[in-house]
Amino acid sequence: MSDHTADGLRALVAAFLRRHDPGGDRLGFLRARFDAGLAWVHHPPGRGGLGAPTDLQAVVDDAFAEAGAPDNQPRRNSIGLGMAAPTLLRHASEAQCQRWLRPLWTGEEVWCQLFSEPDAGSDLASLRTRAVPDGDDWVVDGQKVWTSLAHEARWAILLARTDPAAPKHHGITYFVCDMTAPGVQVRPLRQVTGEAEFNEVFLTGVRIPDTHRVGAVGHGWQIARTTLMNERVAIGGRPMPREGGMVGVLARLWRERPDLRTGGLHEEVLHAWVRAEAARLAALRLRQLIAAGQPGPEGSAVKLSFAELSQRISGLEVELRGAEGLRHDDWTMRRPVEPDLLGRTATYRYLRARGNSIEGGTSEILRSIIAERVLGLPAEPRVDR
Amino acid sequence: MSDHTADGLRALVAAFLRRHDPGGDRLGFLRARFDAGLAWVHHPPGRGGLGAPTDLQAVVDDAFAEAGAPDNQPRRNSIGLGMAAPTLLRHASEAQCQRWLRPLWTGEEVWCQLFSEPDAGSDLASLRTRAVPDGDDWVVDGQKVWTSLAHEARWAILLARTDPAAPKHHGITYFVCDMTAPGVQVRPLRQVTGEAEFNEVFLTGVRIPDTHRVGAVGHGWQIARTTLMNERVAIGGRPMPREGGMVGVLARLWRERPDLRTGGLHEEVLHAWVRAEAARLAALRLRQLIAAGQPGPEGSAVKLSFAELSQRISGLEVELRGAEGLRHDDWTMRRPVEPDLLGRTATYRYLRARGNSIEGGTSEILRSIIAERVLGLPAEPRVDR
Amino acid sequence: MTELLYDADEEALRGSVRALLVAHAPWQRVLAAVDGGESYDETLWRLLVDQIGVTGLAVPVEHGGAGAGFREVAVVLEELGRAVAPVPFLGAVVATRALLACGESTLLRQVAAAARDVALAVGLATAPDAAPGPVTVGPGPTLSGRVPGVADTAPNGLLLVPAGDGLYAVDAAEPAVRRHSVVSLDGTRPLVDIEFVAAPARPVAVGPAADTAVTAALTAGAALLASEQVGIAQWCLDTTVAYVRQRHQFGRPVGSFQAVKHRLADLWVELTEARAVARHAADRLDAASSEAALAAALAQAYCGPVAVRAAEACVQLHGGLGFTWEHPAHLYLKRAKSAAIAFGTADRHRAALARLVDLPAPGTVDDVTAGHTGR
Amino acid sequence: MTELLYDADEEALRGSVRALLVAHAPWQRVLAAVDGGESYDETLWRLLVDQIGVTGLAVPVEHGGAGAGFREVAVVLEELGRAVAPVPFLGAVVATRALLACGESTLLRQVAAAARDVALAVGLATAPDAAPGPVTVGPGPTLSGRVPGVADTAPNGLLLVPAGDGLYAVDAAEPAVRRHSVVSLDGTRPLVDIEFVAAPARPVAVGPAADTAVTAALTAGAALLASEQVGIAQWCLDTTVAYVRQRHQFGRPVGSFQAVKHRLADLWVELTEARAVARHAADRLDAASSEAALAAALAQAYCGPVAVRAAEACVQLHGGLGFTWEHPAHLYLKRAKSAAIAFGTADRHRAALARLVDLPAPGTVDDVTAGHTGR
Repeated sequence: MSDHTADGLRALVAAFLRRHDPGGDRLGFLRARFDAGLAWVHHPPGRGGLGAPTDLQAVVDDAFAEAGAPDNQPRRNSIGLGMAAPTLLRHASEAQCQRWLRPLWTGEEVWCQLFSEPDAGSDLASLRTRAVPDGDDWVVDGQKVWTSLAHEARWAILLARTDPAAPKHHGITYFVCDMTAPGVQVRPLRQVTGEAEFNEVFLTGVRIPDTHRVGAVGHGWQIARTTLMNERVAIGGRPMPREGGMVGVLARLWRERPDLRTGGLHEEVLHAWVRAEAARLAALRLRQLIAAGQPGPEGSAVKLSFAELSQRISGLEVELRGAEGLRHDDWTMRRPVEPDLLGRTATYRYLRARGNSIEGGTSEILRSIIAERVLGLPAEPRVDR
Repeated sequence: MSDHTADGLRALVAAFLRRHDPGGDRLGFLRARFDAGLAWVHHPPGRGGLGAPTDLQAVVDDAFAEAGAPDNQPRRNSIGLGMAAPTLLRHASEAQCQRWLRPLWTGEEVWCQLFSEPDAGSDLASLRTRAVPDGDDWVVDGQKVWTSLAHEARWAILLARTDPAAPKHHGITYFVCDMTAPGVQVRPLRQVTGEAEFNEVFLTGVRIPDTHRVGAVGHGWQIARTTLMNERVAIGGRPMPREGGMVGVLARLWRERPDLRTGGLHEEVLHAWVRAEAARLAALRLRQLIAAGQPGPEGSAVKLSFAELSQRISGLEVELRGAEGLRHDDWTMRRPVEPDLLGRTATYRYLRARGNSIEGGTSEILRSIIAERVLGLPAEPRVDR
Repeated sequence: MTELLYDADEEALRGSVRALLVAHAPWQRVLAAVDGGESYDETLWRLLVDQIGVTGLAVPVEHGGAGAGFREVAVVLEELGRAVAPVPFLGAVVATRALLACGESTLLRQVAAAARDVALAVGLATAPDAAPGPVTVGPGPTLSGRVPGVADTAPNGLLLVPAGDGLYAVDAAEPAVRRHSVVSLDGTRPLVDIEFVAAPARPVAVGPAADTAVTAALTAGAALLASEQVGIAQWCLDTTVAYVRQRHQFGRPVGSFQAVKHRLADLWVELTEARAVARHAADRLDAASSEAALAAALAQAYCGPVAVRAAEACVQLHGGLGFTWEHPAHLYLKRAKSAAIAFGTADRHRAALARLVDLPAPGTVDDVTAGHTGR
Repeated sequence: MTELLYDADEEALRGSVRALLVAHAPWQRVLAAVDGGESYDETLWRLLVDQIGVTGLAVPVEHGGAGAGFREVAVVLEELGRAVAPVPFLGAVVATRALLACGESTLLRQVAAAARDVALAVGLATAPDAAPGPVTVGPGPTLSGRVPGVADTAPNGLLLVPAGDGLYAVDAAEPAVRRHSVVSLDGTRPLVDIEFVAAPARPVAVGPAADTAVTAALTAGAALLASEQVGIAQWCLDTTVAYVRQRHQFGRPVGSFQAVKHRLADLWVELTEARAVARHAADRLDAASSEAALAAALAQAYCGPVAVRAAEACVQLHGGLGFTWEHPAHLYLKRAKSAAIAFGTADRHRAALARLVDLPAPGTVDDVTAGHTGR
C-alpha cells in the first residue's frame, strides 16, 4: 500500500485538510480525522487507523500541527489514550470498539483506571473488589485508590474479582465502568505536595452490564498485563532533546546563579548531568529499536532511571538553592490533571518526584521484573499461589 | 577483690616483673605470665586469667609493653586467640582447656579454622565434610577452603557432619583436629593479589580421638555460632586514631601530591574522609558500650562499614594516582600470614579489599543478620529446613 | 576523650521529654498545626519550658540555669526531631550560645527563667563560616535591613541581630521590626522574613567578640541539629520497620523481602554512625574544645544526608500511603530536607572540613604545581 | 542524528570476531599469558589482523583500508573487552586516528596492509586535554626523554611521538629507543616505559596540526574505550547471572535472592545506558562531528565507572570463588579498573564536560559574584 509511507500519509493529510477546515468546529474536525483513519495510523481501518506502521504516526501528527489543526489534547486523557485504547483494540469486541474508541480519541470522553486498591499495592492481583453476576449485569462492590482523573472521567477500566475461589490470578475479570453510574463515589486523595491529582473511588452496588465486560470472565489478569505493559513502556511523544527534562532546569539555574555555586555541588551537578544524558541516549536508543521493529525490555530501564533521576536532580536543586530551597510556593489543596514538574518550585519538584518510584510500578517491582524477565533470574519462593 | 582494678592489676604486673626477667627466656616468660593469670585477665584462674573485667586487659598489656616485655605476637595466631580460645573457654572440658589454652596463648601452637567448604559458602550449615565414629575415634573425610594459617597451624577447629539424616543445623559436631595427623593435606589457594593467604584443606580418613570433640555430638552449630560471633564482633586491640586506617594513606597522598588533585577527586576524598570518621566514631562508641557492659549489635555495622570503606578508599586511591595507579608492585605467589593493607601499593589495597566484603561473613549475610536480629524483620521463606 | 554514650541523667531527661511529647504532640496535632498555617505550637512550647525547663539546660548555674550542658540539650533535640515537634527550641539554644559567648548574664537569666524567647536573627540556612549579613547600623543605635528566612522567632521575643561589626539586641515587638510570613518547606519550623526599619537596638558585643559569639552560636546550631536529625532518622527507621513487618504483599510481610531488609539494614548502619557523630559533636561543644568546629562540620556533613535518606526510604517503603498528606511521613521528609539546608548544606561543611583537616581543594595555596598529566 | 543501533554489517563483524576469540582466546589462555609476564598475544593479534583485517577497518579506501569506520572498530572493541583479549588494537586505532588527521597516506597504507604496528607514544592515562609530554626535540631530528606507561607497543613497530611542537615517527627497533618493562595492574594490556636517547625521528606534523592530530587521537581513544568497557561489563553481567542461576545457597539459587536480583537489575540498567553512550561516542567520531569531544567525555565519564562496578559485582557475587586467581573475574576487574584510568579518569572527563556544556566550576571566569550566603 503506497499510503503507508511518510509521503503517502502526508498526501492523505493534505487531502483531508482540503476537505475539512482546521479552523472550523474542533470536535467535528477531530471526529472526521478519526473516521479518516488518521487518529492512530497503526490501528486497523474503522478503528481510527489505516494499518500503517506505528512510527508514521509522528509524520501525521506533524502534518496536522503544521497546518495549525486542533489536536486531541492528549495529556488531558492520558490513561484513555495510553492504556485503555491499546487494551480495547486488542481485547474488546467490535461493538465495544465502535462505542468507545472515537470519543476516547477525540477527548469527548475521559477515561481513568480502577486497578489499585489500598490493601493490594504492588501485589495488584490480590485485589478484593468483587463483581457478582445478576441477570445481564454485574454488581460491583469495593474500594479503589490512586485513580488519577477519576473526577473528570466518564469511563474507567476496572479489574474486579469474579471468582473468589480461584487462584488469585485466575479469578479476575476486566470491565469498563461508567463513572456516572449510581454507587460510584469519588473522593480526592491529598498528597505530599498538598494537592490531589489522585482519588479514592468507592464502588457500592455499582451495576455494570455484561456488555461492558472486556474479554472472557476470569481472564482479567492477562488483559491487565497488556495495559500495564503499555503504562511502563510508554515513553511519550517526541524524543527528549539534551537538557530537555529536569536536568535542564538544574543546568540553567547553575548557569544563571554563580552565587550559588560550590565545589561540592558542582560535582553533583556534573554527575546528574552525565547520568541524565546517558538515560536520554538510552531512551533514544529504545525509540530506534522500536522504530526498527525490535522493541526490547529497555522501557523498564527508562522508567527506573527517570524515577531515580527526577528524585536526585530535584533534591539537588533544593540544596543548590540553599536559603531559597527552604521556601515552598503553595500548600493549597488543588486538583491538577497532571504534575507540573517543570513549572513550579524546586520543593514541589522534589516532593512530587517521590511518587515517581511508586506510581505505575514501584522501582522495587521494576527491578524484580528486569531480573526475572530480562536476565532470566529465578523467581523468589512464592507462598501466595 | 581489690586486684580487679586498674591499680591492682598494675601492682600484680609489677610484682610479676620483679620475679621474671622480661629480657630473659621469651617462652618461659610467656608461660609464667599465663600461669599468673595475666594472659586473659577475664578468664577464670587456672585458664590464664583472674576473673577480672574484660576492659582491664588493656591495662595489663600496657604495663607489660612499658616494661619492654615480649608479647605473644597476637597477629601470628589470630584465629587461635580470636576464635578458638573464646570457644574453648566456653564449651571445652577442663582437660581440653588444660591441654590447649596455654600453648595457644603463648603462640607455641598456631590454630586455624576448618569451617568453610567450597559448596557451602555463606550457607555454612550445608557443609558436607563427614565424621564417622570408629571405636574411640572419629574418621573424617571432606574438603575445606579459605583456611588461613593452615600451613602453619598445629591445631584446627573443625565442623563436620556426624548425622547426615538430621536437619542440616542439627547433625553437626565440633572437633579439634590435629593438623599434623595423617590424611590432612594443605594446598595454597592463590587469590586475586597473586599471593596465597588462604588454603584448601583436604581431609582423607583423618582420625580424631573422641577426646578432641568439643561439646556434645550434634551441637556443633550452636557452638560454632559462638566462634563466628567472636569473628564478627572482634574489633581489634586499640581504638583507631583519626585517619588511622586506609583513609590516612589517602589523606597523606592528597596532602603530599598537589599535582594529582582535581575538583572531582577532592569531593570524593572528602566524602571518604567523612564516612571513615563517622565509622571510626561508631566503632569508638561500640567500645564504650562494651566497656560499660552494654555490648550491642553495632559490631555488624563496624564490619560492614569497614568493608565498604576499604574498597571505596582503595579504589579512589588508585584513581587519584592516575598513571601510577596503572602499576602494581609484584604478582609473585607468596604466603603472607596476614594482608598488608597499609604497606603495599594502592593496587594491592584495592584488590585485597575486594575480599573484605566476602571473608568472615559476606556483606549480604551481614545485612540480613542486621535486618533480622537487630531490626526484627521476618526471615525469608526457607526452603531448606 | 569524647564520651559517646548517654548517661543516666540524659536517659531520664529523654524519658520526660518523650512522655510529654507523646501526650501533647501526636503527629495528627502537628499536621493540623502545619495545615492551619500556624507558627510554632505555643502551648507545647510552654509545656516544655515550664515542665522540663528546656531553656535553662544550657545556661550555667551562675546565670540562673540548670547548668546541664549541650549534651542534655542534644538529647532533647533528638526527641523533638523524633516527634517533628513545632517548637523553637533549637533557635533558643543557638541564641543562648551567643549570649554565653558574650557573658550576657541578664539576658541569660531571662532565658533560663523562661521569661523571654530569644532568637538569633539570621537566615536558617546560614553556615558557621558564612560572610556577614545584610543588616546595617545607624543612625545612632538603630538597625536597618531585611533578614530572610529566620526560624524560631516569637513576635514578642528578643532578637539578637548581627549587624555591622556588632551583635545587637532588638525587641521583636517594636513597630520598627516587621515580620513577613513565608511559605516554608518545613511547616514544623516556620520561617519569617524580618525587616528592620531603623529599629532601636542595644549592642551586646562589638568587634571580634561579636563575630566570635555569632560563629559559636552557628557552630552550636550545626552541631546540635545533628541530634535532631538522628531523632528524625530514628523515627523514620522505626516506623518503616513496624510498617513492613505488618504490611503483606504476595502473601508475605513486605519486610521479609531481601531488598527491603538490606535497605533498612544499611539505614541502620548509617543511623548507628550518625548517632556517634552527633554525640561527638554535642560532647565537643560542652568541652569547649578546639575540636568543636571540626565536630560540627562533620556532624552536618554526615547526619543531614542520613536523615534525608531515612525520610525518603520511609516514604518509598510505605508505598502509596507514604505519598499521602494523611500519613506523617511527609512531615519528616520536609523537616529532614529543610534541616539538610539549615546551618549550611553538607557540601559547605565538607568544604569547611577540607580547611580544618588540611585537605585543600585543587588550586589553593600550596597547590602551585597542579596540572594535567603530561602527554 | 546519532544512530545507536548495530547494523547488519556490524553484527556480522561481531560474529566473526567472537568466533575467532572463542577459538583462540579462552580465558585460561589469557590468564596463562598474563601469569607468564608476556606482553600481548602476538599469535592472536596476527589472527585478528590477517583474518578480520582489523587494522584496516578505520582506514579509508583511498589509503588502502576497508573504509568501514569507527562504529565497526567499536564493535570489535566490545568483543575484545568481552574476552579481555591481550592485543594492541586500541593503541593501533588511536595511532590510526592521528595518521588520518595528518593525512599520512604512506603510513596509513602500511597500517591497513598490516605491514607495521603503530602506536602513539603517550602514557595510557593521558586525557585528550592533557598538557604536552616530556619528550624534547634535538639536536637535529632526534628525540630525547622518557614516556612512562605506554600501552600497545611492539618492539619492532613504529612509534608516533608528540615532542616539542610536533608529532614524530620513530622506529621502535632503533637502539636509541629503550623499553623498560612495567608490572602492570592490567596484565592483558601490558605497559612499558619508553626512553628516547637522541633517537632518530621523522616529523609527520608540526605546529597546530600536530596538536590537532594528538587531540583527535586521544579523543578517539576515550570514545572507543567506552565500547571495550561495555564489552567488559556485558561479560561480567552475563557470567554473574549464569553463576547465580546455578549456585545454590540455603536451598535456593543465589539468583533468587532479591538483593542479588536487584543489584544485577541495576547493573543491567547501567549497561543499557552505557551501550547507548558508547554507540553515540563511536557514531559521533565517524560523523567527524563537533560533538565528538563532548560524546567522548560523556563516554568516559559514564562507561568507565559502569565497567568497574560490573567487575566488582562479578567478584562479589561469585563469593570466595571470584576472589581466586583461578577464576577469570580478576582479569576483568583489573582491566576495568585500568580502563577507568586510561585516557583520563571519569572526574577529568566530567571537568571537560563542564567546559564543553557551560557548567563552570565555582570561581571560573563569569563567577565573579560568588560568595557565601550572608548572615
